[in-house]
Amino acid sequence: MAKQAQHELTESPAQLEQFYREMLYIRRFEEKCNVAYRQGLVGGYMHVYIGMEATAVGWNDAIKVGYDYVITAYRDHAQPLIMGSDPVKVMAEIMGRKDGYSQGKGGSMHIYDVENGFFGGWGIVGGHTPLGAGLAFAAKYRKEDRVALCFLGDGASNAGVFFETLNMAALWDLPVIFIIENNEFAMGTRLEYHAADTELYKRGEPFGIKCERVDGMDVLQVRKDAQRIVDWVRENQKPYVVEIMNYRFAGHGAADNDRQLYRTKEEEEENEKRDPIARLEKILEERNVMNREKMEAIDEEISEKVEEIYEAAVASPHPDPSEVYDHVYCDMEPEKGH
Amino acid sequence: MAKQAQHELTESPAQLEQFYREMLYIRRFEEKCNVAYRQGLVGGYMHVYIGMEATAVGWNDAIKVGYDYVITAYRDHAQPLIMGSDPVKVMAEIMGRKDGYSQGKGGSMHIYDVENGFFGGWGIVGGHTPLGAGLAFAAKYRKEDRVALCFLGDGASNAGVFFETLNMAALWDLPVIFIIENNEFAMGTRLEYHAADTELYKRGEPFGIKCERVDGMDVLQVRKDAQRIVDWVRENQKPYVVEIMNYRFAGHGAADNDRQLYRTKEEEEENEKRDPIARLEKILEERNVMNREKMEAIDEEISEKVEEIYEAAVASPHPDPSEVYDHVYCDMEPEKGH
Amino acid sequence: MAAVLTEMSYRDAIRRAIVEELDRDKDVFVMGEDIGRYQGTFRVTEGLFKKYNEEQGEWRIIDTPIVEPGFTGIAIGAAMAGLRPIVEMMTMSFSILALDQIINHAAKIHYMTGGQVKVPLVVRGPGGAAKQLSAQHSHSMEGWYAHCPGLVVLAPATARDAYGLLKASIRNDNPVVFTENPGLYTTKGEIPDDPDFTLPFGKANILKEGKDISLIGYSRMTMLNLEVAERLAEDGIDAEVVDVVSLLPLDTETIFNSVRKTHRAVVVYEDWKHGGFGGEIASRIGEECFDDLDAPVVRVGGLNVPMPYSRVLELECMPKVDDVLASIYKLLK
Amino acid sequence: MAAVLTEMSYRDAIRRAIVEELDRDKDVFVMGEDIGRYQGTFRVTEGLFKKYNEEQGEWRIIDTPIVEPGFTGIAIGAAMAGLRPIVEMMTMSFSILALDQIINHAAKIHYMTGGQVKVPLVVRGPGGAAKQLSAQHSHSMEGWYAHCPGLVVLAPATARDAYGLLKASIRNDNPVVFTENPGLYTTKGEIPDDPDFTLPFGKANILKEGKDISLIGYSRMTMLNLEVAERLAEDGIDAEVVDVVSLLPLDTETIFNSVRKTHRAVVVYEDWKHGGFGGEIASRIGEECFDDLDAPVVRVGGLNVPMPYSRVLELECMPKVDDVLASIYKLLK
Ligand SMILES: Cc1ncc(C[n+]2csc(CCOP(=O)(O)OP(=O)(O)O)c2C)c(N)n1
Ligand SMILES: Cc1ncc(C[n+]2csc(CCOP(=O)(O)OP(=O)(O)O)c2C)c(N)n1
Ligand SMILES: [Mg+2]
Ligand SMILES: [Mg+2]
Repeated sequence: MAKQAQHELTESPAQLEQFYREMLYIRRFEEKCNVAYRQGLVGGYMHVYIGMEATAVGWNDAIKVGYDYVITAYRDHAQPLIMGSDPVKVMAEIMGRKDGYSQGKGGSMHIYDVENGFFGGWGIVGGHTPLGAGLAFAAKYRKEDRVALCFLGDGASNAGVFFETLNMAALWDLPVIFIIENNEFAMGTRLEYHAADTELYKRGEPFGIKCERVDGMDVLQVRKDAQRIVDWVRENQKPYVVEIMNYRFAGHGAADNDRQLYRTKEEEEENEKRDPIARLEKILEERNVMNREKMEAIDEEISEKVEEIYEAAVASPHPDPSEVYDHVYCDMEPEKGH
Repeated sequence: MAKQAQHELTESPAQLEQFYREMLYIRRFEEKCNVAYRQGLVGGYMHVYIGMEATAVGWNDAIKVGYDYVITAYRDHAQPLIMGSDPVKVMAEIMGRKDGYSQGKGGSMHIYDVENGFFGGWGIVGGHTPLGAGLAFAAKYRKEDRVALCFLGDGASNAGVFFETLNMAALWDLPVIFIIENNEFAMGTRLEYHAADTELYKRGEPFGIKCERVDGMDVLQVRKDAQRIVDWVRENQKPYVVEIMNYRFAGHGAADNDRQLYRTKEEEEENEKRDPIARLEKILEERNVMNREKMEAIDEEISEKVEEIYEAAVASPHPDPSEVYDHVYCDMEPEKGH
Repeated sequence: MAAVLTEMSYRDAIRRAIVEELDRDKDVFVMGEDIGRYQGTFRVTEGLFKKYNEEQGEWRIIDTPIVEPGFTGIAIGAAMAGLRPIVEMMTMSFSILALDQIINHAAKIHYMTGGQVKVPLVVRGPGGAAKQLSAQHSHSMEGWYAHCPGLVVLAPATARDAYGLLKASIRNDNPVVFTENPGLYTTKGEIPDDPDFTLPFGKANILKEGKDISLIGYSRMTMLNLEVAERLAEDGIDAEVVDVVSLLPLDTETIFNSVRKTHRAVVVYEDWKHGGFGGEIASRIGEECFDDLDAPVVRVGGLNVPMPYSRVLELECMPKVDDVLASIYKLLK
Repeated sequence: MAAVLTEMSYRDAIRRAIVEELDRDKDVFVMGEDIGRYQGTFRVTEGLFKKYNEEQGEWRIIDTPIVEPGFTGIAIGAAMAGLRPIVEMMTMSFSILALDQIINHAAKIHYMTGGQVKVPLVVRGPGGAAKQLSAQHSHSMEGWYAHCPGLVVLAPATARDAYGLLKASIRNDNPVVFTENPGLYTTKGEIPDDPDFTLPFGKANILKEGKDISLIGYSRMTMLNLEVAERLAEDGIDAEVVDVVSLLPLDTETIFNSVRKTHRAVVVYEDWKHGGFGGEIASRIGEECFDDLDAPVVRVGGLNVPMPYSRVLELECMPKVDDVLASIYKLLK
């Protein structure tokens, strides 16, 4: 099982506050996305990160944002928010608006902010894992010391292309970290029904890749593991496999209203006790970093900010139908018409 | 490394002679195929099994031929020969003749003798591994105690679909044995250039599959390992991964005339000392099973038989052009014409 | 002896076909992602896991990991040994991962083995765009499949056809690719109350007779064509609606006979226009009905762009009634 | 200033293009199975590993494991970060394993990112049947690729086109699928001695002018059409040979102009006839040149069967000069 967290008092109060703000920001943003979905402002498939916030926050703090590469699957709202992307452009993209990062062409599953090193945002389960290795390949090819973080789900960790990628990442010493977010479910299928051995970190072993399982619900521990691993990979120029144990509190996607088909209410309640935000709140209090009042104030501040983001996104126009032909090619026009 | 063989005197003289005959039969048959290829009687890609004979012979002796399932890649002449298939139909297929197992439609890479449980004969590297698991799936579904042997190459063991298959084979407890024939090369690419960790048996580990590396050049040891593993799988109804260390003496395919691009002459000579046939010959002498004279007589007998097979295959007519439409569908005609 | 008819949705018709065949033949089983305990993303397999696995204690409804190449391959192997797998693709878009298994293996096995091995496999699932699923989830794959000998490729538009053809597919010894459409699942039709009702492959349907122009399409576009025909009727144009149903084998006779009667044809398909299956149909008509045509055969297809997320842009991509009407009026001018 | 010309084979022209671009731009690299130390199965990359990796100590020529999905994906990721990979498929048949990466990823990335990311990737290799490689190794994939917006799809027939277009492809920021043909590697052509010689996409060539009939094809079939034209000339029929070269974008103007002149067209393609790319070309001509046509547009394609091993049967499958002639004489009757 995941190693137990031992909280050494190394984080500064400012840092702790930052983690708190980031996690809360993701939480409130995602809740707002759920509202937008119910209002019909968002269509298609939308997957929120509620419950998993500590993972993105801890790892993001360990990399050089804007220099290192980050790539994930379709559950992709959290990363850009804390990497310094324009949140209105994120929300607008989720709503398919002109001001979105992809001008409404990508939607919730396909968010990219390449200037900040965020490479999306991919819909084919497992399909982005070689892309992550490819980003690391480019860094190595150019003799830069960038590191690539490639997030994937427990379900995705069964995909053949992921294993092919692990082999090449090890064969060519690519500086890529595969972070398997084991949230215990692949859509409606429990871990034990899709993985023959549920210790997913082991998948690095046959390729001689360093690998381990870590906790993903305590942001301080996540941050420490992340820093240790990122530094090691940058230093040693080799891949790494991390299995991070978290849990999604929400359904698989916004359209998943049948959570009871694959898990019980009791199980959900039990897991809510692991809530990374509540956990950090306890620490903040214990360490006298802030009191409940301050937390509520921060929450209010963030909620207002999210409200503003939402309003700005809603105010963004829909793309003009003529834009449908933009960006099919670089410097070339596609053939038009039905 | 592979476990050292300890020859306990358990095999009967008749059994030893049988192994000798089978290996020699494969060797002479394959040599004749090479002749046929040079004569222009065989086209396309043809891959012979020279040097690897002990593997097929040892494993074949451990299964219930005609009941258990056997499947392999394109290097597929050996199995049917010793499973009791009609050798003329094998050779005729290699030559693309009407009397071939597929009436000339398959060729060297696609030999099948389904009555004997031999399911081919596949050209896409790694692509047949889920089929092998599927055969085992059928056995389990029907509650039969058949076992499926699925042979694959070291190169094929990198294929994503193989890992996907391993996971499901373990998840569903399928009675399939994956026999990775590590002959040290994937076409012109050495093992260490294609596999990050060259101990390929480890690929079963992340799925909790029992796995081991064994020797593939000593037919007696192969036979023992095979029997132990086949019995275990039949008994326990679970998959198994075996990495068997052998070596191909020939080029990758009949068209590969550039072996020196990927291995030295010295290396080849060194490996020829591992010749499974020469090794068994030594044992036959040591154990007084037969002398050199007897061996030569057997060789002559087999060579004559192979000559007859060859003649019969050459005498087989080419398919009639009209047959091109046969077997596109069962019980349905395809649309005809250019 | 007229069969009793029951009205049901396209989705329920498919489920009924599966259940009846599961009951009829123990060799039939269902495999796919989230099809068992989770009841299927589009709920086609609702209730099956409970009935077969839980209540009857059988191993018939099999939830798989998300590995299209691997589980499709296992299904093919099982089919080679005589079982009759029904593989659900959560969406047909994902079957692109399994093409090597479906095309290089399933479709060619009977041929490569010289008839020794049969592959009684059905690969089914919703194809084409749904609503804002974006570029990677909105593929129409049927045109690619229809290109591959050894396969049977069906794209029924009505509940009745879906029912009769799926049952025929499950009983058939050839690999069948069976494309449904998210937009059709709730449409209703009448299904004969006859567990042995099946329909033959390679049979197009005339859903509405007409004499002025043939509107040719399949799957959801057939429903669009029915709407187009209604609009044309308002203008006094009597359109014939040809539902192709079976892309491989293709019922050219029904298509040609329609065109020989109407002398005009429009081929409508949702897929990307360039290189799509509409080209096959149109060029066949052009070749075989040359002297019968009073106007060029026109194709109306999806825009040649990856499917965008925005609903505004997505609607722009798919052929709409007005797009078809515009082509027709251009033609009639 | 007329360029100096050097005669060389199609294979050497491709290799020269690769070497020149590797020398010109450090971001260009080559990746594939057995392409380095083993020099490539079809020897296209001969000498490259020695020159770049061994002599120059660079990491430019990269031997991969046999994992088409994985290494293609890595190349795409590298391209997203600005490198310019040339991926060799040992044969295009194997690219079927990488379709998810090529279609669902490479082709759509520029669009899905709203123009943020470019994918300057070239996927190249021999397509179509060689000689007795059987069903799993003889695919023509170009028709499928040409169906996918976001890709450029080329199938040059001559050494000069291969040279100029491959250089253009490597320099271009879009993903390009570049289909060669085993039967063309030893054919010769004249190549301009100009390291900056490139050719534009979307340009068909008239390889022989004529007034009686247009013979339209690409890749090896263009060479077949030149033979057909010679045979027709013996009968006093003056055929025009249109080499399509670029399937996406498609140069319809050159094709239409030819047909408007000759009033007759035959489209020849090696791929399975049903659902193949010839349908796209033929239906376009049918739609746009309706009033110019004196006869139906005829297609001649590969037989609709998996490719058999036997040479007798294999030859039966591929369009031959006599097959094209037979269609033409039927047409002219
Ligand atoms: C190849 C493919 N098959 C199926 C799907 C449908 N699908 C989308 S997400 C998902 C579950 C993935 O689970 P996991 O990898 O654990 O990620 P999580 O959603 O838990 O973050 C499935 C089956 C898909 N997108 N791609
Ligand atoms: C998917 C795919 N890619 C490439 C090839 C070409 N190819 C045929 S055999 C081979 C080497 C396979 O090596 P290995 O698996 O070790 O088997 P061996 O030939 O040594 O028996 C390659 C690259 C192929 N047949 N299929
Ligand atoms: Mg998960
Ligand atoms: Mg090998």
